[in-house]
Amino acid sequence: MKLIRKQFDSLKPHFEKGGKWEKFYYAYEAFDTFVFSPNTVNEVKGSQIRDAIDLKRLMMTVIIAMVPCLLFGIWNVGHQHFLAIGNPGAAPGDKIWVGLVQVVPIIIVSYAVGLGVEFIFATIRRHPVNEGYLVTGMLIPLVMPPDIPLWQVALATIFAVIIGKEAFGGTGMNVLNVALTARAFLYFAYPSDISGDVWTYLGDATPVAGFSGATPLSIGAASLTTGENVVSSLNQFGAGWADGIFSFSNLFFGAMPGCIGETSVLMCLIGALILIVTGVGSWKIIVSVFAGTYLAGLGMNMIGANEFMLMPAAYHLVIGGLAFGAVFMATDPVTASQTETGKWIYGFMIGVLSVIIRVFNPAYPEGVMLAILLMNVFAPLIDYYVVRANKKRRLQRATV
Amino acid sequence: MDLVNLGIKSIFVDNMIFAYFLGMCSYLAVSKKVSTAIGLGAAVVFVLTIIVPANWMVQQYILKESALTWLSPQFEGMNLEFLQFIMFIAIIAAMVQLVEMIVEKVSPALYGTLGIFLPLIAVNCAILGSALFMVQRDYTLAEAAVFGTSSGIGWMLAIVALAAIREKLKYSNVPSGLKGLGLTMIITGLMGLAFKSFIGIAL
Amino acid sequence: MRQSNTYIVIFTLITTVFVGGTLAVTSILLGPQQAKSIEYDTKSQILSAVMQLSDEDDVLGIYDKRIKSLVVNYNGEEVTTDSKGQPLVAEKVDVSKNYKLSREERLLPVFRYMSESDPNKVEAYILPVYGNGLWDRIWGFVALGEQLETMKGVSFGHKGETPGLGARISDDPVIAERYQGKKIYDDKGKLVSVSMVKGEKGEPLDEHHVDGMSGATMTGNGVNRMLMEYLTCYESYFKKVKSQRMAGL
Amino acid sequence: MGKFIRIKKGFNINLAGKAAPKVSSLEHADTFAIKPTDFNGMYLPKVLVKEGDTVKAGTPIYHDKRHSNVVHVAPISGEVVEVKRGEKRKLLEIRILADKQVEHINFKKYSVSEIANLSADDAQKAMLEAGVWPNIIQRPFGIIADPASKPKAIHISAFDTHPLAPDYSVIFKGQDQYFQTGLDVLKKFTSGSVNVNVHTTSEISSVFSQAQGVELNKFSGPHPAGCVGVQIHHIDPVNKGDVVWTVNPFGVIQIGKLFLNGVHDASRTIALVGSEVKEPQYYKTYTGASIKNLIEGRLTNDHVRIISGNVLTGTSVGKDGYVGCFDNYVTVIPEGDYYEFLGWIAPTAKKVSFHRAFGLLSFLAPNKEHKVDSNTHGEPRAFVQTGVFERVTPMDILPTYLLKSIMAEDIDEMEELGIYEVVEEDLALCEFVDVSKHNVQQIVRQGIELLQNS
Amino acid sequence: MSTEVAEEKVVKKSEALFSKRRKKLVADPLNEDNPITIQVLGICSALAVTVKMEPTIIMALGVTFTIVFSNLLISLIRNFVPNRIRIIVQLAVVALFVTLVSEFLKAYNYPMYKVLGAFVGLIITNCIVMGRLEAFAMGNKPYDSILDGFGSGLGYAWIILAVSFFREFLGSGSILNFKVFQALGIPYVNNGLMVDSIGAFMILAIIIWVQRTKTGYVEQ
Repeated sequence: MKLIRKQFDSLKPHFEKGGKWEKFYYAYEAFDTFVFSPNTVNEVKGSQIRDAIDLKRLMMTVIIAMVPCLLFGIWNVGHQHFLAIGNPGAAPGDKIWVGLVQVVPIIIVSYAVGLGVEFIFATIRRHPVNEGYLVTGMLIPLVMPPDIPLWQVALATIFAVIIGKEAFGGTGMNVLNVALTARAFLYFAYPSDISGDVWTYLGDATPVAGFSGATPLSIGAASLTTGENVVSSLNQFGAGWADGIFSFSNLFFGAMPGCIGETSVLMCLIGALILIVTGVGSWKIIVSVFAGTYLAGLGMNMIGANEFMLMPAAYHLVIGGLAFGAVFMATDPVTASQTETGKWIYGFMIGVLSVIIRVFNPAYPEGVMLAILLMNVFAPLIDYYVVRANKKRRLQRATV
Repeated sequence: MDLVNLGIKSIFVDNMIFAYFLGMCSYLAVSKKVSTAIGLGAAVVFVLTIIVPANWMVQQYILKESALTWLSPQFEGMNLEFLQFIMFIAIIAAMVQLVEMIVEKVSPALYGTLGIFLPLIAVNCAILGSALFMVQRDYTLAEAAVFGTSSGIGWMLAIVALAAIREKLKYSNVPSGLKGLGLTMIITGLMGLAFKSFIGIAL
Repeated sequence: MRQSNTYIVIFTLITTVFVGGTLAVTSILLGPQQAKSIEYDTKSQILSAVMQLSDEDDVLGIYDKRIKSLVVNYNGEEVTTDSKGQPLVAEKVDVSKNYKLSREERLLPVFRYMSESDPNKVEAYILPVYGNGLWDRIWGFVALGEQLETMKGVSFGHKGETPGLGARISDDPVIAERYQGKKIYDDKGKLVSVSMVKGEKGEPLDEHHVDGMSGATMTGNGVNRMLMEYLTCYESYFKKVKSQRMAGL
Repeated sequence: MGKFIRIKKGFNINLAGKAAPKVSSLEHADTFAIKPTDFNGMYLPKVLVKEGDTVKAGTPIYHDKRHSNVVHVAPISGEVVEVKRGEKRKLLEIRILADKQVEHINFKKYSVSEIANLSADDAQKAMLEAGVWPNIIQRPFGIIADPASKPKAIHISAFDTHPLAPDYSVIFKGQDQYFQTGLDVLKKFTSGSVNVNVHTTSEISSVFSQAQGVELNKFSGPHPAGCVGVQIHHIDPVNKGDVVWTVNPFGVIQIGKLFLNGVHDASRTIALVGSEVKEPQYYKTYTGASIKNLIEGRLTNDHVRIISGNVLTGTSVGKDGYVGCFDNYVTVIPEGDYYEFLGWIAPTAKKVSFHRAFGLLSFLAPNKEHKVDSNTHGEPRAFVQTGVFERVTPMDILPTYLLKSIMAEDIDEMEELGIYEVVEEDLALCEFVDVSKHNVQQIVRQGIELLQNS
Repeated sequence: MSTEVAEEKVVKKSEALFSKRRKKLVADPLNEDNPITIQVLGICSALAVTVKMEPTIIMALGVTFTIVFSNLLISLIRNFVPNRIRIIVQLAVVALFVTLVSEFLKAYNYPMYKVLGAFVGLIITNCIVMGRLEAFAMGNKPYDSILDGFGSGLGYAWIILAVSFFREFLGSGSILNFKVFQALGIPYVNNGLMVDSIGAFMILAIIIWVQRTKTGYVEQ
């Protein structure tokens, strides 16, 4: 350890003011503080001790909460691959291998490109490299289809980091969730690679007879035209090559096609547990998203104008990326509502809007992503009114 | 039901700002504080509600081909559509003036909040744009009224949300070249991205 | 002086007269040219269903030579005057307005594309179609062969379909090509139209289906609905033409 | 009848090195110092003595140019040895070489009945003259009360919830009579109530519980329940235009002593606490005692940070410094100027944290006493609102918004968000828990100064 | 009053047709005082029509025509316009020229007329036009007003042309409808976002970013 420290110490003067690499100080700082917690002490006046937490550790906690989703996702990509080519009995090792081959490059591209942009901006704009990207860099791969072209991942990352974050002044300032911005970018820029039958990685193999790359959401949306009962369509789906793939229990467990990290509600709930226990993610938001979704689902049942509306409300909770969005996207402290009252409204509206978009907007069955983006836009307004209520209370108190 | 649908469509889907970029000048200039944004937004809703149906009348009974037959059958086939722009803009300007005067008389309180924004509105492209779209899309009078109001609401929603975001961003360290207009553009673009969730919604 | 009411009124009057006069004169002078432009536009759209037009082509000339138009109603009868007794011109019929009416009330233009060698022989029937895509309205022209069985060509237009997905119906010439030669009646003589399937396989399909557009199923459905609806509207006319032809033989 | 208020939000930082309830007397210190920097909002202190002058306890040393009637006096008798100035000739401290025996200036003594009949003006005059006035701190702003102001209430927090805070029943033992007299005098200044706020969870010292003629309010819950700002917020909040006074118990007692004994009595009991102190306990000395004298031979090692006051709001004074005039204790913690390999990720139960983020296990053993050093544990970053500020601020105030409005220098917004209700100590916990490592207390003071100067 | 006029005449005589001041009238709006990126005017139409370059060129010409001639006309009658109704007179003059543009377009380029739709009419409310009339033409001589209008028009034109260039190039892979990538044989996937309105905001924001960083203009 001391040896490494010495290396850093000997390099440090070059990066400090007047050093030959002065420009790159913040790049150096990022590496240094990554390896060693800095030796800075508190100022003479004010708090003399500080909580042991820092942004890095906070972000690390979120990443750890995502690990179950990631691991499951890697296995699932392989599993879906073998299901689709008619070899469901393939060895777990093979499945994981296929998954790794598909997923790891996406993660590498996401981190390499994203951090690259961060370092360039840190150097040009002379501000510290922020840890925020640690989480974003992991979220981006998890919301991508398994066979997304890598250049698109790179492009989306660049767009999201520059336009979605750096333009606002960096971590903590952005208005829209950066990972969702990346996904929305792809969704609108290259729609053919992120919608339709892209959720199963096939590679060069020919799919088994009867294979369909549909997702539960597309089945739901299709029911609008076919008028078939959604639940029975879901239960019948996959007959012959993947029996019961969309049964309720499997929808919950998550061994089905979808974005790399978002298929399994179970894994998302484990993540949610980690976030809630550690207090890093707001339980209010998670709970209110689920509540909003469920209640909106019930409301739809009551209207019941078509088959998709009649789908039992509980299904809304397990199909699509709702759980993943609720746990990892909606809780992003920067873009969520920042007042405690606001969080309830914010989460609830995400849930309601998700269901509305799913049911009423045949073009975008994946309503969660757009619902969160939309509420990101309105979160400052919610906060504005919550803050105003606080001000009003103060003012009224004065006049009483 | 069709009217409700049209209303929702005009507020969210065919949003004046995100889909047609109309009324951008005042949208960019008057979105620094939520309170003023609400004032301007309300004024736009108010004026649009009056002006779109008013222009509908003008279009229907004066400008359209053979529109003047209600005066005398000899006007059959007469087409005054080349006067459309000038008539519309004149009506908008006159109406705004009138509204200003009436509001000042009837409700000084309302005038206090809306008054300063009303003159701004005559040159707000969202107003003229709505009038022209109304003609292009061949709305009925009821549709025109709904369209006017909900276009205004959509515009108001956009400017108020933007103002809240900009208030929040007061504290951030934005690259200097992007300060103000540039960043507002980016925010508007990203807001448009989020608003896309409504595109295609049909009730 | 400049602020007095009389002055303002006079100034306003002069301005109004000047502006109105200028505009009126322009409008009258440009009127014929405008009418011609609109005519050119409509006619080239109609022709594009059966032929590739280039800028050099004398659209109006070709049109005059090759197209004979008429208007029919839902029952397949030719209509020559509108509700007010004015003579009807097929090119002036507003399809979008008629779309709002019930099928039975619609005026349905037919543009007959005559053979170059025999001006009395119909080579294709060009029919306007209109409907809703995923986002907004879509429209186009469908050309049927002289037997009114197969599609000779289509041309579509759209207002707001997703670029790269649904927008391909007008941007991507491949889509229109797919319709060529497809049959609209099944073996039993029932009108089944031609439908676009879900998903893009890149494989040839049977004679009633065309390959879909990846990621644009909803637009495809819109096109399918539009074709089916309008072919149904014209079905009586088809029957009539066929029976006349039989009788003629 | 007083109120009972239950505080739920907050956090008790459980540190090692609590003082044992043992009071020793200290060998007489060489020097004492009085520091204008202990007072907020000091405009320009004007020194009234020269180096070499001899002073008695109660001799005026300096006053603020803007408030020349509020004099600050010597706590003990002796010779002025140094008038220390810093950058831009800012007056830092005035050191007095103390006599072995403290000589007092004799002010007028009052009997209990005289006090009862004393007018507010006369009482004020006596207090100003004897230099006990600076004990009265006014809200908003947390500055020395303007003698011309009329407070709507007076608040006295009779307990301290800061980490390692001394037990008031030890340090104010036997001062019942003076405390009561102090209250009687203070009551003259307000038409509103005088509130004495006590904590329910520890045994209330009779000094406070027997107080007569005041509102006795009871509080329960974690820190910052003991901060007087929090208490005011729950009893009778400060609105724009309001003025309230706060006095700490030492100040009340000093006022009482002035009227009963006719002297400026700066003798007090202070505690030496913290993980680096061999035997944390209480010592008898005077206001402004030198640190050197206090710590000599009582620390376990040399690499320490010596804080006058507590670890949240105190000032690092160094070995050559002096105890601040409002501080009842000195805390000694390890200096944290070390690098730690992968310190941001390594799991640890040793570091204390309000959070339970990955690897921070201190929450598992809430009763364990922690040894905490002065390391920042991270680098300053942009504000990320994790909602944690709200969880340690038991007031109907939105700390993050308030802080941001201060940073944006938006005065209207600050007023509306409640800047009048807070001083640094009320939001000190925010500074502690902040993941972005902002200097919250500095920001608060900036805001207050902005407001004062506007 | 009369002396002022006399003075003006003297200045006029000594001033060259393209004096430095007059060149500045044209050159300033191109960059340092650009109507779109610096003065934040005329954004509406700058964004709406820029999907392809062709309609953008038409729009740019239309706006430039309108500014130049309305500037000229208003400048000619500036001494006769009653102050109370000057805004409405300005609007009428603008509307006149916009209608002319629209009528001509309808007659000679009908497909473009359809593409631009309502946006031709919206030139009336393009704040650049009104802004120049109010700020310049009302107080300056005809020739200067023409130059000023021309400069503003060009400043507007190059920005929207730049926006449309990127939008068409990235969104449709073509320049002026010429399929560049196809011609070069490079496989290119069109970026749908660029065809969408969102692309316009982004491109304009980036142009503003680059342009303001270069000119060093910072908005307060």
